Amino acid sequence: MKPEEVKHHVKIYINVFVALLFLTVVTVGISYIDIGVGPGIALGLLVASVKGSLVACYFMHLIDEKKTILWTLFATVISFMILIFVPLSTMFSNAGY
Amino acid sequence: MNKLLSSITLSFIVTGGLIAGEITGVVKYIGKPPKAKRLRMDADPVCAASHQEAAKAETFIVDAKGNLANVIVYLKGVKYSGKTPTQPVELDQAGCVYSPHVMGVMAGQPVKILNSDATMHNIHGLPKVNREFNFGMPKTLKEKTISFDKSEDVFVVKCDVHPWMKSFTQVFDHPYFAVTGTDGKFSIPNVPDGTYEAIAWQERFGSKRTLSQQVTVKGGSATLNFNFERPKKK
Amino acid sequence: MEIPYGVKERPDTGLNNAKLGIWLFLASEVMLFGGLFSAYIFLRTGVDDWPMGSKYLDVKMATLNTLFLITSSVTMVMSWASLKLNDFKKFKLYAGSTLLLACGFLVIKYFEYSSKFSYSYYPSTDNFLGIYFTMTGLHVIHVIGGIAVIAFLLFPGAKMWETDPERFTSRIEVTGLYWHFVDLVWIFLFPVLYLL
Amino acid sequence: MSDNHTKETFFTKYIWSIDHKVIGIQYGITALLWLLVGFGLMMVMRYQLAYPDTQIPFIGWIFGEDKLLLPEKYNSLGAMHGTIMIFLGVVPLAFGAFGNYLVPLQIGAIDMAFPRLNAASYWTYFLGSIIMVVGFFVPGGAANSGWTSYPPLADVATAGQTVWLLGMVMLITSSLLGSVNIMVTVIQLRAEGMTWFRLPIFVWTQFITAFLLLLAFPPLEAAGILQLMDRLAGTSFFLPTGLVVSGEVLTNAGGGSPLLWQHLFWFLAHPEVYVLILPAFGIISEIIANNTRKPLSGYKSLVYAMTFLGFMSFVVWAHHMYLTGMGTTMGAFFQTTTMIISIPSVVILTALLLSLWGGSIRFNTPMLFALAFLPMFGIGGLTGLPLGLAAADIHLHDTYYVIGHFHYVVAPGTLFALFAGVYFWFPKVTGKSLNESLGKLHFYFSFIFMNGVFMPMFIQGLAGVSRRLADGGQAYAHAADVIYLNEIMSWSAWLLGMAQLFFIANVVLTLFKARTGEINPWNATTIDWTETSSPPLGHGNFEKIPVVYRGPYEYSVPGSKIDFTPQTEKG
Repeated sequence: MKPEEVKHHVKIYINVFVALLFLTVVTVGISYIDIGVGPGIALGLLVASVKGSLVACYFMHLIDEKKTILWTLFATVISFMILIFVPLSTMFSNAGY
Repeated sequence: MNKLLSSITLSFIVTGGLIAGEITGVVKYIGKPPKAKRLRMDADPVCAASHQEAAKAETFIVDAKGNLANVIVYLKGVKYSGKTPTQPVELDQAGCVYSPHVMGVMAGQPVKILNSDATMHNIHGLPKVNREFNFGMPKTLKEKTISFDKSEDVFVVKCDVHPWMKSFTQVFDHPYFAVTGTDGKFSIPNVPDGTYEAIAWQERFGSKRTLSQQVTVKGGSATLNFNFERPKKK
Repeated sequence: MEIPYGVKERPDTGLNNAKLGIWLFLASEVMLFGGLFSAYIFLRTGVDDWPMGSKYLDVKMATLNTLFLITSSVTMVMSWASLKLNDFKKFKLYAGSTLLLACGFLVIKYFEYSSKFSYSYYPSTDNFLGIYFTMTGLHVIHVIGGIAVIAFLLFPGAKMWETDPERFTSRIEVTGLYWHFVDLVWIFLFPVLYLL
Repeated sequence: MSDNHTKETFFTKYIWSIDHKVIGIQYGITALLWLLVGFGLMMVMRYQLAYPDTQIPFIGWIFGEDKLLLPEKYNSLGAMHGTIMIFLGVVPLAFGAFGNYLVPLQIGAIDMAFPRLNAASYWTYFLGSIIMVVGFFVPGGAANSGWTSYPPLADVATAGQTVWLLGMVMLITSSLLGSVNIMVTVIQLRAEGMTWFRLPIFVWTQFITAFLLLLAFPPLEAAGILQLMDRLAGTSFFLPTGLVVSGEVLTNAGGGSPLLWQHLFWFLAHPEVYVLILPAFGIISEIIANNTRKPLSGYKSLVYAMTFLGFMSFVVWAHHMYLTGMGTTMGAFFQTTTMIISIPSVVILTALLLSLWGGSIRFNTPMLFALAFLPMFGIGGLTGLPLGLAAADIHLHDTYYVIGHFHYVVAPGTLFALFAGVYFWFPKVTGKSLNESLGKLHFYFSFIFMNGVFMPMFIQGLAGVSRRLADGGQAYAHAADVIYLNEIMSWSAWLLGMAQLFFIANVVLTLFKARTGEINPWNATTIDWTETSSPPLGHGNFEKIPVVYRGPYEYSVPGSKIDFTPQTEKG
């Protein structure tokens, strides 16, 4: 990486940092507004996901990462989703347990 | 209470156990006794076959005259520095019931657990102070000896194979206890002279509704009777 | 014999061993915390009366901690950028502040935990507190691990900058990836436990 | 590495070594010893099953004065047999030993990508295995809630369970380190010309196995942490409200779910099945290609089928849980996925079977084991189908049928493959070939008695005899007709034990022989056979890093003078 590129990156880092600070305030703010539990959770997770993506894409450089790593993470995300949602769906599919 | 204790200790030291007496008495139940429930042992053919007549639950054994069996009568808060008997107490599993149904044992005294049945039992004691024990006794394992380290109020000893099998054990740090027979009678021998608090415990009444009385042993004997009454309905 | 591609990138994958290794490790970490998040959701949907986090927890302290971790993440990536720009002094400054912020996180966490205990809120109190202590506890262990590594690289390990600057930069980059992941976990833990 | 300049002592060379070959051998020896221990536990259990509640001969004194294997001890042995066999025996042997030793050699690398991490992985495994057996010496004995450790039973079990969980956390950590290492090694350190589709099938299986371990093991670690919290910190993650234990309602806060454990556990434990079987496929593929002297049929289908198998293994786990009241929708989903996953298994088996067609087969010991693997794994796989269908599973769940099914996959299946591998690569590791006659005796007796142990289990299971009964079903009337099989199975098991003496004798006797110095005794094509047999320990496997010019199984190439063309041969 050339020094100019690094300097460009540094600018991005600062911007991302500001965005993260702002979103943190937003997350806390949302929790004080009463919009019901369901929407509250959805919105809260949405904001957290945006924050998480910012960290992953820019601080961890995923946005221009090699495809070996992207594929690995893709597989990981899929198994993560299975791990989260399949046990849950077994619970909803049986009434009374 | 402290005073009482010290006086007991004092009297014990003074008398040195030389003057010892016996506390005897009867425990009765006043009121109409509940009907004993039948035990269903069909789950294990060996158990069912070992009883000619249907076995009945032993939670409340009272005869026509109101004599109440399986009551533990003991002296509370007695200091004892004599020997612990080495003679083991026996707890038999025969016909898929425990005999005795209720027993007292001294801490450190061996408890011999017998299996007289041709089936497997799993004896599971649930003490809180002493260490819990839980082991299987296949029909080929005829006896096993255990002991308890500390004194403890009544706890359940049960069988994990046969859910109806239940018995009660209390561990003492002194030998002044007895369990009433089917005639309701008990006797606590070798009690040094002095005044004591005596407790009577019965399974149905539980640890929260024990009876308690003062008893004075003087000149070698004392009588002590307890009457359990049917609790009034609220 | 040197094991190839320790620092230099393999041409066809464009990666060096350390970076690929840490990403695979992080993939397993995703699944580790994934298991706990799955447990959290499973337990929460399984009961009718799941308490709101704010019933037990102090949102102010946690917000402060979020700021600490986000800032530490920025300083971490800045320290790596400083190495890339050949500015070792700035690296020390940034990595040092990462370390301080991480320790600050732990101090606040300590106060948080002890205030819970002072109210007799223990893991055994209910499943919310149970999962709270388990998840944050595991996260704290990760923070401590990160502190140990950063402290090593900042003090005794920093000598490598003189002998093998490329390898040192790679080490900082890899540590940074781990540290951002710790931050990322917190970004999700914070709303899930405290706010929702 | 700079270590080469420092003087090597016995310790740095053989004990704290960071050379993948030494670590592979360490894994191998440790795992084989654990297999022997696990097998020993089973032989004692089989005595209790054949002759319930009689005194154990010879070693009865271990079990106390009465020399009886009491039910609670039987439970301990059962749980530990499963744990030791799977987590301390088969996986470390298949993945730790074979993977470590062979993967760098077969891809033409000088070592694993992270040698120190590799050593750490072995020693974590070693420590974890020691912790596991420490359980036998805590009050109440070793873990006795089955190798699956289902709560709430496991939550309220004796202290041995805590030790089990601690051991498990160590073993999982070790596996994770190992799998990261293997994956990076395969991705990064392939020799020049060793493209993905020139990799030997064995390397592919190790790579996919590593991937499964990497993603499936952490949720179990999470579950293990939760169960540790339940047991040590008094939480109730797996304890429902109002749970009655020993006649008393638990005072825990409650609100937890035992099903949560089952989900997290089987999320690992189903992929774990493929962790057990994939390396076996790899070993078998190598041996079959080599001993039929012809290329494997369907190399690419094998690779795709194995990859697909790996991915599918993440969405079939709840077929272990049909009886938990999961609901028909999810039941149907998991039945479907389970049927789908049998397709790649069949593809793999068919490809291997077709590879035999038209080959000039050499019936040496490794090949015999490999050939036996095919029908044995076939039986194991096919008997799994009824278990994958909820309707049939209701009858067969937790019977000896299940035991028979998964043992056919793992014991005559994977273990035969591992034995085949030991016979096949022994000359590579030591420079000495194992005796063929002893090897064949070992094979034939093992083959007969393996089936003697496990075939009757299907019969008992179909008759409804439950697993985990300390008296082998004596107390149940419905078992009366099939209970005589217990004795047959037990004698088979003990004779199977005796048959392993051929193997032990063979290894010991061969180790005393002089080296043959043969570099490539099997005339194999893969690059692990190109350099000296028994490569010198320490870094550096090759005098010159090999360059690969062709695929891994170029046997009997038309027009070639000899019937094998090594991967390194230009052309």
